[in-house]
Amino acid sequence: MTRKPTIITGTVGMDAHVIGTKILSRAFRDAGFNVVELGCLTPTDEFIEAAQETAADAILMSSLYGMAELDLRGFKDKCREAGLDDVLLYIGGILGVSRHDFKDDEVKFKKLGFDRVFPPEADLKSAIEDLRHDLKARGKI
Amino acid sequence: MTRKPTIITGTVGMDAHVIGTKILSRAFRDAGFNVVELGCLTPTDEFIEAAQETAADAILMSSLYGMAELDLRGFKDKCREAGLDDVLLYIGGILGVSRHDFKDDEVKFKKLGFDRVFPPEADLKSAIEDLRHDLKARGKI
Amino acid sequence: MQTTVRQKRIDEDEFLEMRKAVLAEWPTGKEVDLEEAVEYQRNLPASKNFTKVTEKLRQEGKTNIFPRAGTPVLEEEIKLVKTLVAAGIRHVPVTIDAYTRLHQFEKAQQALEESIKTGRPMLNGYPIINHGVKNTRKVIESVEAAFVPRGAHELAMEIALASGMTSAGKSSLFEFGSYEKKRTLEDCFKRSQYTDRLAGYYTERGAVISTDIHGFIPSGTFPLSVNIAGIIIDSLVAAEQGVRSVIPLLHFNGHMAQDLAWLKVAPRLLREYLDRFGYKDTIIPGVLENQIPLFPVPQNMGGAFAYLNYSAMVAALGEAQAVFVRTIDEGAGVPTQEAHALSYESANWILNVVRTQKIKLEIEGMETEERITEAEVRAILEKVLELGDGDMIVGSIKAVEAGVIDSPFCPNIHVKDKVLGIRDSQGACRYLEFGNLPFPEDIKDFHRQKVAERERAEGRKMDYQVVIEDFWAFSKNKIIGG
Amino acid sequence: MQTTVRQKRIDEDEFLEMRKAVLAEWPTGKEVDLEEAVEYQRNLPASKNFTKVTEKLRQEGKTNIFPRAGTPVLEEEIKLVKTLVAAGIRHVPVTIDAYTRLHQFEKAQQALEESIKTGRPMLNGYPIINHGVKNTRKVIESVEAAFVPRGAHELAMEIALASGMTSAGKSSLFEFGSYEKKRTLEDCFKRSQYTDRLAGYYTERGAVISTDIHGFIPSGTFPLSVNIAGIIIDSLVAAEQGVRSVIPLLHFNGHMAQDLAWLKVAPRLLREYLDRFGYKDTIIPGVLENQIPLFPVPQNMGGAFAYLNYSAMVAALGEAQAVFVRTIDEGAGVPTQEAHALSYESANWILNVVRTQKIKLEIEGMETEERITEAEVRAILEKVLELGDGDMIVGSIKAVEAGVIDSPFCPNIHVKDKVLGIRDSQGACRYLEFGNLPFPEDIKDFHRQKVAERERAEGRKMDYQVVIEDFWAFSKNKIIGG
Ligand code: B12
Ligand code: B12
Repeated sequence: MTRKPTIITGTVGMDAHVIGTKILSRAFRDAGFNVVELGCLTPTDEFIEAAQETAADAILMSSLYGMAELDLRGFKDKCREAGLDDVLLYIGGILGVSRHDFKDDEVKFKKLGFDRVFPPEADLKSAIEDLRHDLKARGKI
Repeated sequence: MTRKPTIITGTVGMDAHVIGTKILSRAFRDAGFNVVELGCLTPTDEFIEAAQETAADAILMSSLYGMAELDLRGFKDKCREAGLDDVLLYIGGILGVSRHDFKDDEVKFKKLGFDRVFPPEADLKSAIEDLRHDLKARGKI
Repeated sequence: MQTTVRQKRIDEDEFLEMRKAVLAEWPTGKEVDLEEAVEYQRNLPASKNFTKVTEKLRQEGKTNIFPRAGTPVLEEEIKLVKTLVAAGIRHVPVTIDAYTRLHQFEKAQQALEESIKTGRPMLNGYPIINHGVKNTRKVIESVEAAFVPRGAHELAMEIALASGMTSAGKSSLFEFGSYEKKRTLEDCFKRSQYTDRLAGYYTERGAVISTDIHGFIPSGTFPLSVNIAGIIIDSLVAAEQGVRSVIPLLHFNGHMAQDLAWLKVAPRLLREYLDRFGYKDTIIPGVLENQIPLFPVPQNMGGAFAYLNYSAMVAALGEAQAVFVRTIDEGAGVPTQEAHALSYESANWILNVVRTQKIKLEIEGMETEERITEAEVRAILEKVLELGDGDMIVGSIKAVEAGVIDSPFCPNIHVKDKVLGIRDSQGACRYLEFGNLPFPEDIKDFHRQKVAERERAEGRKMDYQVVIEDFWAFSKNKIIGG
Repeated sequence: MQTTVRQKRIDEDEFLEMRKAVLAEWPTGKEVDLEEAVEYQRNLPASKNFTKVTEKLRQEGKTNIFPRAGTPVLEEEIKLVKTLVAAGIRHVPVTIDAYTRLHQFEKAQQALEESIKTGRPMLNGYPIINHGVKNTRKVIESVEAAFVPRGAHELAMEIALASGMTSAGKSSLFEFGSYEKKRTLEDCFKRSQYTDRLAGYYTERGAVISTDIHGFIPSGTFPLSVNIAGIIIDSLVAAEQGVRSVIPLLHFNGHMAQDLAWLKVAPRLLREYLDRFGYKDTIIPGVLENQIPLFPVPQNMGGAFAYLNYSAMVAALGEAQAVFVRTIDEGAGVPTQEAHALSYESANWILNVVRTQKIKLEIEGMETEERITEAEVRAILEKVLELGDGDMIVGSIKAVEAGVIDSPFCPNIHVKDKVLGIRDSQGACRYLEFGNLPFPEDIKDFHRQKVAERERAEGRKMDYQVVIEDFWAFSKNKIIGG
């Protein structure tokens, strides 16, 4: 990569599950990204502030406790208002409540403004490739 | 019971499963029935002969290997031809091939002429009650 | 940092003063009449007392299932506990919703009302504070079983115990190390001292309230010594406040010799430390076990059954009194009723079939695991005492600051997170990075040797990447990653 | 009754004469060119040899799954074995359809043609005789695994071995005691001598063909001593005909100490008897295990998973080389592809996780079970030898007549059926009725005591009714009925 892109990571809302976002953060750091790690129990506003402050290229959000949909209503609008139109939004974890088809999550969270949605068994290596690909497409790297 | 009714038991066709019919035979014998036990691997004709020879009140047939339907096509007609119109026909075991709804078996085997059809978890005590009930209804005991 | 909290019983007058403020937090606080509640508790049958139910299971040589469940609407909660008890369950946990845990009683009230109106549960647990004593007694009176709240802080515990729950399940290190991001350990100890003191108050008056204690739970592959040390610390804290029945809640990590060794070591050392600090009359009526849920991915149903059955098997062989097995939906989301039923039916098969056999077994290497774990737990506890000048609470707070108590992948920013665990080539959990864990050199060498053995066997370096691979092994029908 | 069959190797010329008649039974018999087939076998890689695959699993400390499968249409059979091998299976059994087993090749041909036409399998197995050598080689050449036919008599075995199957799975006592109603044991021995002699013929020419041996399988709760004695008898019969690799196929009954004891006793005694009769060069490359399928009713899915996981667990702890676990559909009917996949996925989780740990364990009471079983097996075998004047075959035939070899709930009218087994209060299998089993009094007393213990514990007489209750226990999440 010619330039070191910056990403924001964290688990959103009142969700204390932290293991996934910790692993993810390290994987992206090891792959050459500049990672701002917010940890768990992170309100949406904190994601936005961090992205503004660091001129981030992407937000990689996690949610496991099943309430992501509620937590993220209106999030994309807030991003736009904050001038983060151009920041890529990715989300992963366990996004629905009971056993369900991941396809439903994908549709739902894309509607909420996310560019990519990942299932629990997501492979981080290919997620890194995805991000590189998307950043290239946008001329960011 | 005023009179000791006679029943024929056995596993029909090329089916070697014998445990169920052995247990069943003993249970009915202990309950006061006269049991003619044919064992496994018993052709339909043998059931008919035995019923004729002993003036049986009922045939309690077993089948486990999943081919009962094939084995029993035309059996009711043969019974009629042999003058066994009045003999009660019961069947039990594992009557279908793959995992399926027992209700399907019931419909199928009633169509084939059986008076009662029993699932694998059939309770023998209540089967004995059923037979007594049916024999009473027909004025046999 | 200067800490104000000490390992010392809260003075009764002071406690009664504290209670006033707690009970004033929400209108249902008024429903708590402590003397009436003590009387109510004393009249409960043995079948509703957590300590006695646990003791009975031990005497009968049975292992039961200890599920997790809680739903907002009262009638639904009653239906739920009836279903559980009909399935043979005798320890019934009432999981409290996340809003209540986070002190957002107003929000919980709204969501409860909405749940009633819509007929859909809008909370992920039972909002015990909003329901209050009268309603909660209806739940407890609907079945013959012993209740424990999960996730209850001060007011929630007041209502739980006044309603007839008989275990004050609460653990400072668990809360601190697994649920909180910024809260300090000091603060967590303060909250537990209150609930422990409350349990002690009942106990002194003839109503034995136990407390079941998680300790610092291992995240991922991590030897259990930090966890067991934490269980002992939390138990001593509880005993000082007058708790007379403590129940360790251990965690399996999947290696039989280790899991069985841990099941033996934990109550033995706990007994020793309780005695040493003069809590001779605090009993350990039994041991509960938890299946480590890390981390079957949802798609693999055969593996999910195998994992829970294996956990049930080890709990039965270890003669635990109850085991929390995860349902087959664990990796998929909140389990459906059907998933609960199927999973417990499966585990119960194993528990019944194995316990009836009264198996006594020895596994080669189990003694070594016991010896190693014992040395590690002692090393941590003695260092804690040293740091605290004999005060377990002060020592623990300093120990966490110093990384003497540490755990990987922790949500709390106050935890060092300098340690890592990894599997050895037979699947046992070993330390890969010790951080500041105060272990003797020979113990560290033991771990290093085991790790080196796996390095040789696999011809690669054991590092963070392998740690992550190990994480997912159970999802891939294996105990070792790679 | 005068028996003509003897424990004596069939003379080679006589054998070659017999073969002509066998090969003439169906046109595909012509495809068997014995010398070419021996050459073909000798060129097979180790991964296709049943003996070598078993030995390798033992060296690697692995337990594999040994499924049951066979479908009529060639292309489907190839698909099936590919699926099995992709799932990690290395021992592939080809179940032969019932018509072929019963010598109704014409009917099998019709059903095969109909299956091809309709696309629906009209046979419950692979009609090996109709397919012949050329087609069957296609199956075997499609994967890297060792094959064994199930239910092959003379011509079927000729085709199986000429096609490259490397185990002549066949057991006189199994056939006689489980599948046949009127056929005599003498007749069953004759058939096995042929197939064993055929396996011996290949072996002598450098292509080792093993035989895996079931013995008289226990129906319901029944101690394994009759079964083990039968395995030894059948093995000696095979060895006399030149078989140099015998693989016991044992049965679990669900009591861990017993099951593990049996797994140790069987190969030990088998080795001893092989040596005693001079078959020192006949090896035992490993042991296979069978989950006793009695009798989860179809409705109970959780129990079905638990049962198969438990069986996998015991097989893994007993270090068997492979285990036949029943699928979750066992009580419901022929398993679907999905049921196969899910069940083996589940069992594999257990097998992998447990074997990686290299567990060596001792269960209290296991030694007693070994001692008792050993005494019983010896008592049966010595009596058989006495009855046969040193001839195992003659002795066995007389032993069955005399009830010295006996089994309950048997289909065959020539079996006495005067014996019964029952569980003791810890779930171990005991003899309730000894019939004419030739056990020493102290052994009988041991069983009587155990039965009396359960009578006291349950305050009721142990009789036929309880035997039937025990039958169904596993379907009710228990090991003991009632
Ligand atoms: C460990 C755990 C806990 C621990 C958490 C410790 C901690 N602080 O982290 C404890 C015990 C504290 C806990 C508590 C609770 N938990 Co919890 N927990 C789990 C568990 C077992 C594992 C989660 C985990 O760590 N997985 C491993 C990590 C590495 O995977 P991951 O987070 O999915 O992340 C990976 C991928 O998803 C992906 N990924 C994740 N995010 C992103 C983002 C992007 C952009 C990308 C590309 C990829 C990606 O990459 C990661 C690495 O590979 C799951 C069940 C399970 N088996 O999955 C339940 C589970 C998540 N918990 C659950 C619940 C309900 C709770 C509680 C609310 C109640 C309770 N039962 O106690 C509380 C929540 C408290 C709170 N305020 O949040 C439910 C959630 C239900 C739902 N979604 O419908 C689950 C599914 C269990 C269940 N079946 O009921 N839990
Ligand atoms: C033991 C067994 C065998 C033994 C049989 C020993 C013997 N000779 O009896 C052996 C190993 C030889 C065997 C062979 C085969 N088996 Co088998 N076997 C079983 C097994 C495990 C148990 C059957 C049993 O004994 N149950 C216990 C008895 C007590 O129950 P029961 O017979 O159902 O009877 C009770 C009730 O049903 C009821 N009942 C029965 N009949 C009647 C009648 C009346 C009137 C009433 C009121 C009640 C009643 O009362 C009885 C007592 O409570 C079942 C699977 C299972 N778990 O059920 C497979 C099973 C029956 N076998 C099966 C098959 C396919 C075979 C084989 C064809 C191939 C093979 N796999 O080897 C061969 C058949 C050979 C042949 N020619 O028949 C399939 C049948 C599939 C289907 N129906 O679709 C099953 C279901 C296994 C499976 N899932 O694939 N088998």
